[in-house]
Amino acid sequence: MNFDFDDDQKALQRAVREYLERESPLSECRRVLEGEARYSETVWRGAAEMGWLGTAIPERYGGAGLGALELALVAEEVGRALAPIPFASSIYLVSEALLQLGSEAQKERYLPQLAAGTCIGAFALQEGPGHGNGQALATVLKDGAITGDKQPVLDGDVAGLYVVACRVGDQPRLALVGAGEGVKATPVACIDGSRALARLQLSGAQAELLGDGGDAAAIEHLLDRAATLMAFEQLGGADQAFAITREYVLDRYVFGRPVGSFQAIKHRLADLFVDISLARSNSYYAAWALAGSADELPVAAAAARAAASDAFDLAASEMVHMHGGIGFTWEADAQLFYKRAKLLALTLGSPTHWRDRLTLRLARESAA
Amino acid sequence: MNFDFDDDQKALQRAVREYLERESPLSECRRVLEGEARYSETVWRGAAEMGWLGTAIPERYGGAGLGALELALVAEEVGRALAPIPFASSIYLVSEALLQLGSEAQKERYLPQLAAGTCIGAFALQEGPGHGNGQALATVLKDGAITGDKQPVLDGDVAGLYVVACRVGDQPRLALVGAGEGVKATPVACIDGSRALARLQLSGAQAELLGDGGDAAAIEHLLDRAATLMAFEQLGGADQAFAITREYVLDRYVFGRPVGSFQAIKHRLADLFVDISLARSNSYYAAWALAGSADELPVAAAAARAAASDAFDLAASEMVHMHGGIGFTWEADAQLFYKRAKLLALTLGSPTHWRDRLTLRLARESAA
Amino acid sequence: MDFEDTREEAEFRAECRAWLEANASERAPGSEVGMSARDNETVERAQAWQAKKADAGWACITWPREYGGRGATRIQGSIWNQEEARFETPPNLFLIGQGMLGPTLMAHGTEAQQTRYLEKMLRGEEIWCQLFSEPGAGSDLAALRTRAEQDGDAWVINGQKIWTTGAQYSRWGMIVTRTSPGAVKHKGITYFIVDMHAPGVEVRPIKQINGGSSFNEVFFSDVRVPAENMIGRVNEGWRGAITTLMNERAAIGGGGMGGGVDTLVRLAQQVPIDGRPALEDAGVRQRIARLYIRQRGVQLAGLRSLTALSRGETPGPDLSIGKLVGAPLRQEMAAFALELLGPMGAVDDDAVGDRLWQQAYLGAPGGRIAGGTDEIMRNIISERVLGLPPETRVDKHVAFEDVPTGRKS
Amino acid sequence: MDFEDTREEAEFRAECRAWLEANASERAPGSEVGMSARDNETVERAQAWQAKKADAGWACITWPREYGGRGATRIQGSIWNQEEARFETPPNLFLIGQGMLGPTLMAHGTEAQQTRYLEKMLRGEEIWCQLFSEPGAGSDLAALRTRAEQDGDAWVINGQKIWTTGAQYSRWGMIVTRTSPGAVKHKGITYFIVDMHAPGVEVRPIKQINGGSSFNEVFFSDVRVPAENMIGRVNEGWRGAITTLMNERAAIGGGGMGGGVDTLVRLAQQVPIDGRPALEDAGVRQRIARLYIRQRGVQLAGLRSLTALSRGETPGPDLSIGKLVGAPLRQEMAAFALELLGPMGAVDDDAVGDRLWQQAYLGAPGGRIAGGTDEIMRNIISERVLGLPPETRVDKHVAFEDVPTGRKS
Repeated sequence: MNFDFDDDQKALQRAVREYLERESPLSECRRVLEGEARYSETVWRGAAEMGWLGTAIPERYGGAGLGALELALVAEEVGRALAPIPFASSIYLVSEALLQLGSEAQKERYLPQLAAGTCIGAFALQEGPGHGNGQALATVLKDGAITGDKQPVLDGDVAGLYVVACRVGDQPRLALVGAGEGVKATPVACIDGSRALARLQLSGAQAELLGDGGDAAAIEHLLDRAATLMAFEQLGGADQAFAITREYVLDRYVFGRPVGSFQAIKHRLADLFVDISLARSNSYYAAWALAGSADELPVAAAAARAAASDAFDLAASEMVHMHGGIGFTWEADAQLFYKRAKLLALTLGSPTHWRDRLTLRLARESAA
Repeated sequence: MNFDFDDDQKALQRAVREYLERESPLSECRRVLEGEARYSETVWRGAAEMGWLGTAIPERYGGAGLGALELALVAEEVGRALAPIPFASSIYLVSEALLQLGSEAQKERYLPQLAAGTCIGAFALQEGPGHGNGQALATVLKDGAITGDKQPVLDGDVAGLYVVACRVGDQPRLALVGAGEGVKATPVACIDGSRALARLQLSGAQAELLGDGGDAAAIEHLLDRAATLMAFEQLGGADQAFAITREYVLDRYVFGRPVGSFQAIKHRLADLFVDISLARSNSYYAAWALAGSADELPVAAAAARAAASDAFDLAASEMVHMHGGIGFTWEADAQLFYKRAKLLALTLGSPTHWRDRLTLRLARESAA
Repeated sequence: MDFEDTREEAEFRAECRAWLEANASERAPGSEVGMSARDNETVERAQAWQAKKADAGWACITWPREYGGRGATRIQGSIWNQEEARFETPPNLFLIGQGMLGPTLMAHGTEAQQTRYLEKMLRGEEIWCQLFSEPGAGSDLAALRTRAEQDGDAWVINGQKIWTTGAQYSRWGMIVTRTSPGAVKHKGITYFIVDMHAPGVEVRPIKQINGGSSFNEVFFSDVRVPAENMIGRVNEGWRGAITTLMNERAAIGGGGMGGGVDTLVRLAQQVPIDGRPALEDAGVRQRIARLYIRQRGVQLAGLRSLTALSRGETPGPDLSIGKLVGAPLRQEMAAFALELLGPMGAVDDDAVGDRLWQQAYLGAPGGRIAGGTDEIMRNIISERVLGLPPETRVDKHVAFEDVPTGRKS
Repeated sequence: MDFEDTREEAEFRAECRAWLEANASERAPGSEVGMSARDNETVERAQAWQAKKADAGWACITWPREYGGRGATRIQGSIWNQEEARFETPPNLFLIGQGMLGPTLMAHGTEAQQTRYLEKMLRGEEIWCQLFSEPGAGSDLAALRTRAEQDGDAWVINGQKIWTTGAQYSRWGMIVTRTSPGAVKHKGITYFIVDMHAPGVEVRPIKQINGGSSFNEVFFSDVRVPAENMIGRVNEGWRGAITTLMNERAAIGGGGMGGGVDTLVRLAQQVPIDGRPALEDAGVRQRIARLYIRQRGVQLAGLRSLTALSRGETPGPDLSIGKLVGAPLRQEMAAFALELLGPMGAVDDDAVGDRLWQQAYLGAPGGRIAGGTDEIMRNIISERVLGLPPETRVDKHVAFEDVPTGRKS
């Protein structure tokens, strides 16, 4: 029994954190928010150069050949820095999809580009409001041509490679689509302007199945994997929001005392700290399952993702509130966390969605 | 617009409160809890003599001929005193059922006894664990004979008259059953030992339809009426639990200060006070609807009942907790509220059940 | 108990409606009355509508007749507001003046001040703003540091105010200043009327999370205020400020961004979860019901206050309750709506949708701060309503200049 | 990161299990290890089992070898506990002594005390209780008023203790007393070992909400304690008491009444809502998921502490978290189960059901008080873990006898 990361893993995490503290301070996130770019190319390039885009991609495809635990720690740091880069889309989703389902030829073709950051991937699942249902997808792949209207697609307008959820006949499948004719990605304004959101319109675009296209279970497994990694990104964000808020309430005085000396504030911060700790424990377990115990993953991923979504959401909203008036200004950094937390919670399914899956999976285990 | 009770109504409420403060102090509730009686016959007899069992029963049937608003205020006082009497069963449920659905002969026969307290009524709906579904009732009425197993039935073993939910064919109906052959009521221990709970076994007992027996909608309407009155009983309990707790935290010192001077306690009491106030507003509105605006009742009753259940439950649980160690002893009065709150919340459907109905009814209105 | 109009109320309502029907057109469903203006044209439209109401006797109807009102009851005031809200009208830019500052002048102003300012305030000819909060004095208003120093027959103001609604189009402001830093906190404060067009007054808009700018910072550099503009006496301004704050709580409430629970019900009927309308999900129904109970409870509590007020009783704690419940409720409703929308909840784009809930979500944190934070409301309820002991105060018996302020105050 | 046993751990687990299999039978699913006894026969069975373990070297395995333990690591201790829990054993009546008081004696006791008491404690020959709380000193333990006064070579104790688990069958108790009321609160406290069979000790059971009596009041009337029974020095007992409390937090946790989330899932599969299994209701699924995340999070946090402990690191805040989350969680789970049962949730009758959740609901409030209230846990986390400022103390620099106590203290 050893419930901790090992020294090499921690060293990697430290290196990523130091890099992002230097190259992706919150001002970089704000630069993208202010509309000066769709994502931070400098940070992206640096990440590629340091090799951590390909953390979990095998060496033969140009990656570092490390595992899911290492990738989870990188994700946590990306979240802590609110790095404005298409990391989740390109890595947890598209690279992972290729690794899990892609044919050898597809892996050889795309993974090196994804690891090098020269190609950005985006995952196109959603088709408008509500929560998806694979069976009823309107996007159709037939005779190598795909047609459909996917929105929102995170990082859709900065990507060059899409993994698209579609139907072949009445079966849900995943397809690979590159930029080209019949592919139109239009930026749409996002509640978190520091991240690129898009609408992806496919009209007879050239497409191929990802490997054999997978099935509903394979897609679910992919989402479980991405959800676990996303949970770490949220955990990093929650931790940082908490740390900044703690500093603030110690420094800011009201009625002649630090804001953080009022019991109402102290107890809420204690509760928040507890929520983040519980999310962290659940997430660590999910990472372990991701790294090797597939049977444990469905329950663990759902628990981690729901807990981490709620923890980041609450941390960000307490951050805004406990900063008082300044907290809801554009100028303060609290907004960056408030917006990112909501975007991440809405991407890949809400915490409510994951809680629902969690109980269904517990019931399945209980029946088994 | 006048959102308040009038002076006569308030005078009635005062009289009931003074009577119960005198005749039904918490020691009376405890006496029943300790097993010395199944309910307080003294309090019951006094209530009958003062005429408030028949508050809403017309004068021609031996009642006081007042209305639903007056009855709601009496219910609030019964709740405040934790009076250990079968008031809800005999009055909100059985008397109301007779008034709403009974034939003239049934009213003439039973209402005077119910108003005089010489006959106690009980309402037998539930058939074991879970939340009822009228369509699937196992209790069957055929050729004047009723057979089924109802539990739990509040006040079932002290009652002489039952309104029983049953099926005739596949239609849900209400039947009237008196004590007699084929009627067996067995006391069962209740989580709140100050109230009588029973199992009612009917084996071919003589029964007649209540009026024409009603239908699903009529039963739902009856439950809405009872729920509104029960909300007032819960409101009274919540108010009293709150008042006692407030006194306690002012008097009890810890770390050289009153417990009630700690911000964590202050803010929680503020939140509780707000919850009780919101439940009160919703309940007043439901009472007004009960007294005359039938269209408003379905939504208002569901909102009142869910809010009041939660408010009493929270008030009682905060009461126990804020009394510290003494709060979870048998000797302290906090337990009386903790147990009563839970019993009332479970009787007639949980707050979750009523919230579900509330939204369904809002959606129906929104569609209309 | 009766939630319907009495005969007199129904007659009054009909009278209001008749005038409104003759002078305005009905409001489109879903649109709301604004509270701020982005351009001069809007300000002028708002002023024109206010003048029209004043000419017909429908401005500030609850003000006493001696100040130009019609001495209407609170219930009549509420009936007028309900009716006016049914019609398309320009933003109401006068609420702070008419609802908070006017009543303060009536209570604490000199006759000369009342004569000079109240009529133009009522007619909307002059718009007013409230200069209270500062970067280091929000919840703890009495920690304000903006100085006023006497110089001959005038006072000279230096300092910075923040969260000032409408400063950019206000003609006058009411400002609390520190005139005696050696006195204890609440005893060295003086209240003035300040000319927003005076030299040395600079207004800068504050951009909020949602990109809008409903608030301003206002900087004062050697701004001269004549002594006759003092409200009440030197160093006794805290009393007047309290009057303003009491009226603030009465003026706030109602409105707010985002739709109500009815809008959420419709959304849940339209948006799918796993291929079925979200409303068929029992968890969704639970959340809607919880939101409804609170929304309806606050509305009804407002009616209870109105009943109490109409009898001349002191209003209960319902106003603080409304603020404490309402502000987080709006945030929660918006968050829930975004969740119902699913990933599309993250789209905040005019070209794609109405942005109703996105903007409500981004705007909601402000509602939990402005006009008293959630925590201040809980303190007020627990101390003033429930009679629990006040917080231990370390700043009460020392000179203001000696109160600890930490690094960031 | 690895949640499986290492090879060494697996071997140790096999060793534990082999001995247990040879000496006990497997536990029926759902049954739990008790923590108290209602009759002498149970006490004797518990003592016999403890002696058997001691003879084989399986008692207090994490105690140092010099005191009769086997110097096992925390992880080994945890493995032993997991394995023992799989077997049918009598109630563990020794936890307070072995987990809290023994370690205190090791740290603060004299060699004579250690020799006299520890071995019999380890073997279960003598059961111990902890005499800390008083009617006016619970969360605020240092407010204790039980007096000890010197009389020749002995001390004489007068006063009342409360919430004493196992007092009725304990041979010895460890008691904190006030020896200098003129000193400030924490400075006038002395810690003793007291003979529970001494004249003047009277034990009265306390009946709880759920009808059970796991706790006692203990009254002391002129109880004489020899000076050699003092732990540490006069007026310096607070340090030893803190050691005991630190070990308390390590000893509590785990266990508790009622089933786990798995039991709730099964209940939701069986009980109907509107004719369908409750589990098909999405709202039910939401609530189960929320409960699971917390239950699982606490379990996992416990494993994280264990990892830290096994490396010789100071345990993190996980123990306080476990208490703060676990106690309300049990109450919430029980309340949810009752709701699933519907009106039948109100039936608390042996003849009808197992009363599992009813008894859990009635017992749960105690868990949120005993061993540190929710509020004390939040104070600990916010102050000791997060470094936020402590509460303003009005009782810290005055003589104990001058501390305000209100009417009911």
